[in-house]
Amino acid sequence: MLVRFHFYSISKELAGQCEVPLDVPSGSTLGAALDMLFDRMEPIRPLRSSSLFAIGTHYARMDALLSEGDIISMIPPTQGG
Amino acid sequence: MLVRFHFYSISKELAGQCEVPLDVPSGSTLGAALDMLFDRMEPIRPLRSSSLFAIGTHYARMDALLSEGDIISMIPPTQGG
Amino acid sequence: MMTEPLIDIIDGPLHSADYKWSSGSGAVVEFSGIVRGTEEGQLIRGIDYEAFREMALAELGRIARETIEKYELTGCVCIHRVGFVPVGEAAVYVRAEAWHRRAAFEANIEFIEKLKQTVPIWKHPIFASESLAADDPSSSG
Amino acid sequence: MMTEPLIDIIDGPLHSADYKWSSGSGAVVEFSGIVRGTEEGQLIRGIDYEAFREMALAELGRIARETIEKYELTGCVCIHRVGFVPVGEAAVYVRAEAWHRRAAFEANIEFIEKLKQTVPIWKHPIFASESLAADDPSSSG
Repeated sequence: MLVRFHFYSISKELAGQCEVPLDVPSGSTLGAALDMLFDRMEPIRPLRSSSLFAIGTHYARMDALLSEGDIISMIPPTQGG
Repeated sequence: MLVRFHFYSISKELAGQCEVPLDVPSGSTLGAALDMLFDRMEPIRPLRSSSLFAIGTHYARMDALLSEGDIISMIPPTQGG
Repeated sequence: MMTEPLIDIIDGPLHSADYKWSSGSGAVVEFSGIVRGTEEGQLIRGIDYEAFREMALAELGRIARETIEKYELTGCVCIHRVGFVPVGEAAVYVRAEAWHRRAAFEANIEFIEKLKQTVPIWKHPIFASESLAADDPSSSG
Repeated sequence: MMTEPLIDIIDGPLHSADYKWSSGSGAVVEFSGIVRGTEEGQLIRGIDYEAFREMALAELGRIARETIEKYELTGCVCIHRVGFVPVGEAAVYVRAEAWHRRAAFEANIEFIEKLKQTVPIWKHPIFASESLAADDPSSSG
């Protein structure tokens, strides 16, 4: 099934793009999908441990199950305020 | 020497006036002048212990020495803010 | 150079936006104390504030200078309204400006605590019942 | 009835006076976070804020509702600016309204702490040197 990764700020700069589609096995967890993503995209690997991830507009845990069409956002440390 | 007492809020209401002149001996302390004042003005006596007193625009201690023409303000508990 | 506070006691509505903040501030914390609709459980129309004006200004200035020094404020404003202040309007406004927000918050909280303790201002609630009586022609003659 | 927060992410200057306070508030505490003139010791012209807008609005709303409930707020406003914010202008504004001032202060402080932790907004400082280079015709071609 197809999911999409969105990048912001430093993750966008290092990815060199703001969006990446990825075909993942049905029933994948967020963690499994991220493993696939980071295998392919070496430049953003150093940000993984400091980033949070959202499915849609909610922060999600690594064991969250993905659905077809989910948008997964990579959220490097926030700097609002 | 002549000094003047000014009253505000509840002290003005109980005194029935906003100002009282008083002739006190030269070299009187604030405490001595207040003893004279409260001897004369029974209605405000209950407020003495809860009030502060200022000479001019500064809070003063009971041993402060008064000068001719001083204005002494009786400051019941404040309620600003 | 030490920041100079802006202190005032005014007779009409308080417009806090009239007081521009200082350059060099990273955090601006503002407090407005609003007249509430009840006093001691009874409905009121507003509060009539009485001040010993010269001393209130002097005390506010003293508190402001102490607070500026302690918290290294880049700006400090305090405006207290006197006379009748209707329910829902601000009676007092305190602003603390600093490089960092923590200092601005702490300074503002401390300013108000001190203001309540020593600034010679008093309040006289105007109860709804009073006003109704005064507005009622049948009770005036 | 629970107080509804007013949350927004805007592209232009922030005018906090546009947001009226609620009736029933006794204390209004406002925080404005101002863009400071330096970043990591270097002079800047301003900060370009980037947001994941839908999620930032959702997170701000969640924080606001939690804060309203915890502190029994009578009003809550949070506006964050995005895009370029020049030095000296507010990038963020948080207001907490309550019956008593202590709740309003604590709510505001906690709101900003949480905002900084979880709301997906990022800053990109625009250094003075960058802008000068860009403005200099001799370096443009």
